[in-house]
Amino acid sequence: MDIFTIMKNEIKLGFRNPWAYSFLAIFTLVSLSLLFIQSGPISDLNQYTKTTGTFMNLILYLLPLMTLLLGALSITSEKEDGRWNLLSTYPLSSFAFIAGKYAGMFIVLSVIISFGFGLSGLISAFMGQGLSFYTVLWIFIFSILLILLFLGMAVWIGAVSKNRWQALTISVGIWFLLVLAWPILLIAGLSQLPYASIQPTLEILIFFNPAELVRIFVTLYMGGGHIFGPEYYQWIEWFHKPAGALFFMLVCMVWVLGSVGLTIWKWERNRRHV
Amino acid sequence: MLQRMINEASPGDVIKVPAGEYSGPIVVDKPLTVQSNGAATIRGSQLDPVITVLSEQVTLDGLKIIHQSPDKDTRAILVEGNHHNLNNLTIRTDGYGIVLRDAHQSRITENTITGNADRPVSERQNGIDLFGSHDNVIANNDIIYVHDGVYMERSEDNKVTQNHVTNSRYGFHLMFTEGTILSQNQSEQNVTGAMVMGTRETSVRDNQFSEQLNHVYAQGLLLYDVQNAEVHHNVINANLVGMLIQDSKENRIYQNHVAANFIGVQLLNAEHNDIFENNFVANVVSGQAQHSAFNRVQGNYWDSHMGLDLDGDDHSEMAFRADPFFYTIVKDKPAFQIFFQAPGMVFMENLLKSDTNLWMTDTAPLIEPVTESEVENRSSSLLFIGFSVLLLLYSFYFIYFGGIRKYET
Amino acid sequence: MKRKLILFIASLTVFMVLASCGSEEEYQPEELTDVDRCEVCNMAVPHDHNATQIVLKDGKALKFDDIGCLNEWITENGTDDVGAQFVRDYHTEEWINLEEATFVYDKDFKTPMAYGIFSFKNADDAEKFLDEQGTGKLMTPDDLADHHWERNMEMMKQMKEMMKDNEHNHDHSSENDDEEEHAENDEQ
Amino acid sequence: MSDLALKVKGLEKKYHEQTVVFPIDLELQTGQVLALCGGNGAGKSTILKMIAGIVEPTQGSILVDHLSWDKNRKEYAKKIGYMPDHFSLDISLTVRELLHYYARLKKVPGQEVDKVLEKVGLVSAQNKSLESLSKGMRQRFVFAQAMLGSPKLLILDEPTNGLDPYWMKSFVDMIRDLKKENQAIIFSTHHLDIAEETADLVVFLHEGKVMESGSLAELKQQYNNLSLQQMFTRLFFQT
Repeated sequence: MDIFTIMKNEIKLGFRNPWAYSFLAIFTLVSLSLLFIQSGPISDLNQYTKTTGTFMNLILYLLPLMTLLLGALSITSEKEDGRWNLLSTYPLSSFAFIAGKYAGMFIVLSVIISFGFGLSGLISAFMGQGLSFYTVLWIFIFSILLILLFLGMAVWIGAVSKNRWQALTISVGIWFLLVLAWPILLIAGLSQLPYASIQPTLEILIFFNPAELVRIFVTLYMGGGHIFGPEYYQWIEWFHKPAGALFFMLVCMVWVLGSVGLTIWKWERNRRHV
Repeated sequence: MLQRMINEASPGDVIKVPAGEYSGPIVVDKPLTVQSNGAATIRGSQLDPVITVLSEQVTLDGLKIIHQSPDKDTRAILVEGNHHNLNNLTIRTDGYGIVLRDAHQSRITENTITGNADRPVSERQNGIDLFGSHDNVIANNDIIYVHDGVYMERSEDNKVTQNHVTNSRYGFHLMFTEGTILSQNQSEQNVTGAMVMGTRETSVRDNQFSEQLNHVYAQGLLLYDVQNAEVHHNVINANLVGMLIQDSKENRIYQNHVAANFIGVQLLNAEHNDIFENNFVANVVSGQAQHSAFNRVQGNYWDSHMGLDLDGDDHSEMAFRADPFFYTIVKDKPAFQIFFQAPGMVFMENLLKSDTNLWMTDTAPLIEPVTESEVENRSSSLLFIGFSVLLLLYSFYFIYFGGIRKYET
Repeated sequence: MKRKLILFIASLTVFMVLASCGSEEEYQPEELTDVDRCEVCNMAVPHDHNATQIVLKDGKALKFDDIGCLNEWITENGTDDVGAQFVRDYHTEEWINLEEATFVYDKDFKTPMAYGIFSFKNADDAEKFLDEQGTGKLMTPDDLADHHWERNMEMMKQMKEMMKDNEHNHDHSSENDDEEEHAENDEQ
Repeated sequence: MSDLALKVKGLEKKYHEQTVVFPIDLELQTGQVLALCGGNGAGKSTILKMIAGIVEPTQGSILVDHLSWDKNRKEYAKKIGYMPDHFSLDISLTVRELLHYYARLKKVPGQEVDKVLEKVGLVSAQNKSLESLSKGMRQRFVFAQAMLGSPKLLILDEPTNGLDPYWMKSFVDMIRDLKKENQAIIFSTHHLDIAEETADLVVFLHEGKVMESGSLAELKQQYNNLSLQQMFTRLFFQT
C-alpha cells in the first residue's frame, strides 16, 4: 500500500531530523511543568481542575503551532524541493501521498506528546505526585484531537502555499487568529449583533475553530461543562448524551476528512499545472 | 391505635410503641415520650402531617415515618411549641421532613431524612424547615434527596451543627435569620452548600462544602445581603464557585481553605468585609471581583499569585488583584462565558491591566499557605503507571524502529 | 481564495441578519428553565406565581424570584434598556405584563424575598383574595412606584419578644400550621 | 524488429499565451537514444516534463509504448523512468533506504534495488547516508531511481550537469550498455560531446523551436562530418 510506504518514510524522515527532537524537548519540558502545578484534592466527579485547566492552556499555546508549522512546511517543501515532481511521475495517487504524509506526521507528533506524557507521568509516579489516571488520559486525548484537527489544516496550508516562507506566515497567522485573537475578535465582533443572535452565532463559530472546539468539548467531558454558565446549559446536557458525544466525534471526523480531502483535491488539481 | 394510646396517656408518660405498622395522622398534644427501637413504622398519606407535635416537652425517639403524598407541600412531622426533642427518627417523605413553626428551644438530632429521589428537585420540599422558630438545636441529622436540607426563615439563635446534606438543592438555607450558628456541617453534591441570605450575626465555621458543581449556578457558600457574619475554618473544595459574596458588608471571613474550585471566590458589590488568612489553592481561577474595591483583604494565600517577599515578613510586597475583566464582559453577555479560560482570553487578561485601583486587592498576600495542607503523597495507580510506560514504549518503538534504525542488508 | 473568503463572509452576514430577525418589536416573556437564577439575589427562580422577569430592548431576559428583586434591579439600572416587565398571575401562573396586572400587598404575605406582593391578572381575583385573607391592600402598577419596598424581616424580632414573654407562663396557644395564620397572630 | 517506444505528435506548450514549446514531433524506437540539445530556455526541460507527465501539454499527443497518460496514468507511469535535473533528496536516509522507498512506490520487487545499484556502481555506498555522498554519486543515485523496474523509456533531464569527467565517461558507458539491452532513452543536455557519443537521434532546439533534427548519421552527412558542437555553432551563430 502506497499510503503505508509514504507514512513509513515520513516517520523515518521525522526521526532523522533535528526539528522533531527539538519539539520533543520543548514538549517534554512543558509536560514536566505538569508536576509543578499544584493539583489539589482529587474529585471523582470532575477532572477539570486547575491542573488540567492550566495545562490545557499551555498545550493550546504550543501544540497547534507546532502541528501547523510541521505539517505545512513538510507539504510545501515537497513542492518547493522538487521531490513531488519526481513522485508525480510514479504510479502514485495524490490521495496516497497526502494521506500517507498526514498519517506519518500524525504518528511523529503523537510520539512527541507520548514521550512527554510518559516521561512526566513516570517521574510524577516516583515523586509521589499521584496524578489521576483520568486527568492524564483526558489531556492526552485533548492533545491527540488537537493534532488530528490542526494537522488537517496544516496540510491544507502546505498545499496552497507557494513556498516555505508563505507556509510559515500563514501557519503563524492562523495560529494567532484561532488561539490568541479568537475570543477578543469574537467579543468585539459579535457584540455588534442583536443580543438574541450572539449565542447562536458563537455556537456555530465554535465548530470552525478546532482549538475552541476541542477545548470546550474536552472541558465538558471532563466534567467542567457547567462553568460555561446557564446559557450553555441545554447545549451541555445534550452533548453529554451519547448522541452528543457521537456528534462531536462526527464533527472531528468531518474536520479531518474535510481538510485532508480538500488538500488532496487541491493537490490533484495542481498536479499537471506547474 | 397509637393515637388511642396517646390520648389515654397522662402528661409525662413514656409510651413504648410496640413493633409494627401504624397509620397516621397522629397528634401528640401533651408532654409525652413516644419511643421505639426503630421497629415501629408510622405511615401517612394524607394532607395532614403524619405526626403533629403540639404543646411542650414532647419527645419522639426511634420511630420510622413514611410519608407518601402526591402534593409536595405536605409534611411528615409538624412541630409547634417549645422544648421538644426529636431524636433518632427515620423519615421518608414526599414533602417536608420536619417542620418547625413557632417552635422554640427544641432539639432535632440524629434523624435521617430521605426525600423522593425520583422527583425533580423543584418537586421536593425541605428536610428540616424552620419558620419563626428560635433557640433550637439541629444536630447530627443526615439528609438526602430533598429540596433544601435545612431551611430557616425569620428564626433566631438556632444552632445547626454536624448535619450532613447531599443530593439536594441547597444544603443549608438561611433567610432573614439572626444569630444562627452553622458549624461542622457537611454539604456535598448539592446546588449550593450553604445559602446565607439577608441574615445578621451568622456564624459559619468548620463546615465542609464540597463538590457543588453539577449545576450552572453551583457554589460552596453564598452570602447575599449578609452583615456581621463570621465565616471561618470552613473547607470549601471542588465547587463550581467556592465562595460567592454579594451585597454583603461587615463580615469577617478568615482561615477558610478554598481549594480546587473552578472559581475560588467571587465578590460582587461587597464592601467593608475583612477577608484574611484564607487559603486559595488549586482553583482554576483564584478570584473574580466587581465593585468590591473597599474590603480589607490581607494576608491570604493565593497560589496563582507570584509573590515576592523582600523584607522577610512572609507577606508579599506585590499585591494580589482579582481581575474583573472577564466577569464584566460575561455579566452583560453571558454567551461569552464560553471563553472561560480560553487561551486567548487568559492572554488578553495579562495584556490589559489598567485601572487596577478599583480591583479587589490583597495588599499583602501570603507567600506560603496559612496551614500547610497535608502533603498529598498519593501513590499513583498501577493504571496510571502502566499508561505512562505504554506511552513511552510507543514513542521508543517509533523513534527507534521507525526512525533511527537504518535499513541494512 | 479571495472569492471564497468574500463568499464566506457574505453567507455569514446573511446568516446573522436572518438570526437577528428573530427580535421583533413585541417583547415576549421567556419560558423558565431548570437553571434560572434571580438576577439580583442569586436564588433559584421558582416555577410559581412569584417569578417575574424583565425583557431588555436587546432581547435579553432577566429573571427574578420576587417582584421586589425586579424593583431592585430597576432602581439600580433604570428603565432605559427595559423592553417589557412581566409578572405571573397568582392562580394560573401565566405571564402577564406588569402594566396590566393588579397587585396585593401585605407585609406578611410570604414571598421568596419577603417583599409580600402578589400579582393577579384580574382585579376581581385580587379583591377576592384580599377578602379571603382578611388583610392586605390592593395596588395598581402605578402604586408600585410609590411603594416603600420594605422586606418583612422585623417580624422575627417581635416573635422573639413574644416567645420570651411566653417562656414563663407556658400558655403558648396551639395554632395550626398555616403560614397566613401565624402571620395574623403576629399582628398586634 | 524494433518497436516504437515514444511517439510525440504536435506537442505544444503555452504559458499564459506565451509559447515555450512550438509543435514538435518525435519518434523513438527501443534501443535508440534521443538527445535534446540547446541552450537555457530552449524548451528541453519542458518537453521532457510533458513526456514524464509532470506538465500538461497545451496541444498534441504523447504515446509511450502506445499508451497515453490520459488513458491510464498508472500504467503509463510504470513505462517511464524520470531523472529530474535538480531536486533535493531526503539526505538523512541511506542510499538503500531511499531506493527501496522508490522501489516500493514503483511496485518493483526488492531485488531490482540491488540490480540498479550495481549498474550505477553504488553498491559499496549503499549503506551510507545520501548526505555523505558527492554530487556525482547523488546524480548516480537519481539515475538509479529512474532505472528501477526497467521502464520502457528513460527520460533524463540534464543527466550530466555538473559532473566530473570521470562520471561523464561512466555515464556514456552506462547509456551504451542500456542501449545494448534495447533501452529507449531521451535526454536533454548541453554537453554536445556526450550527445555525440551516445545519441542516435539529435534535436536542436532554440526558444521552443526545432532548429534541426535527424539521426546523428544523417546530420553528419548533411553537415560534412562536423561535430555536434560545430554544427551547433554554425546553427546558432553563423546564420
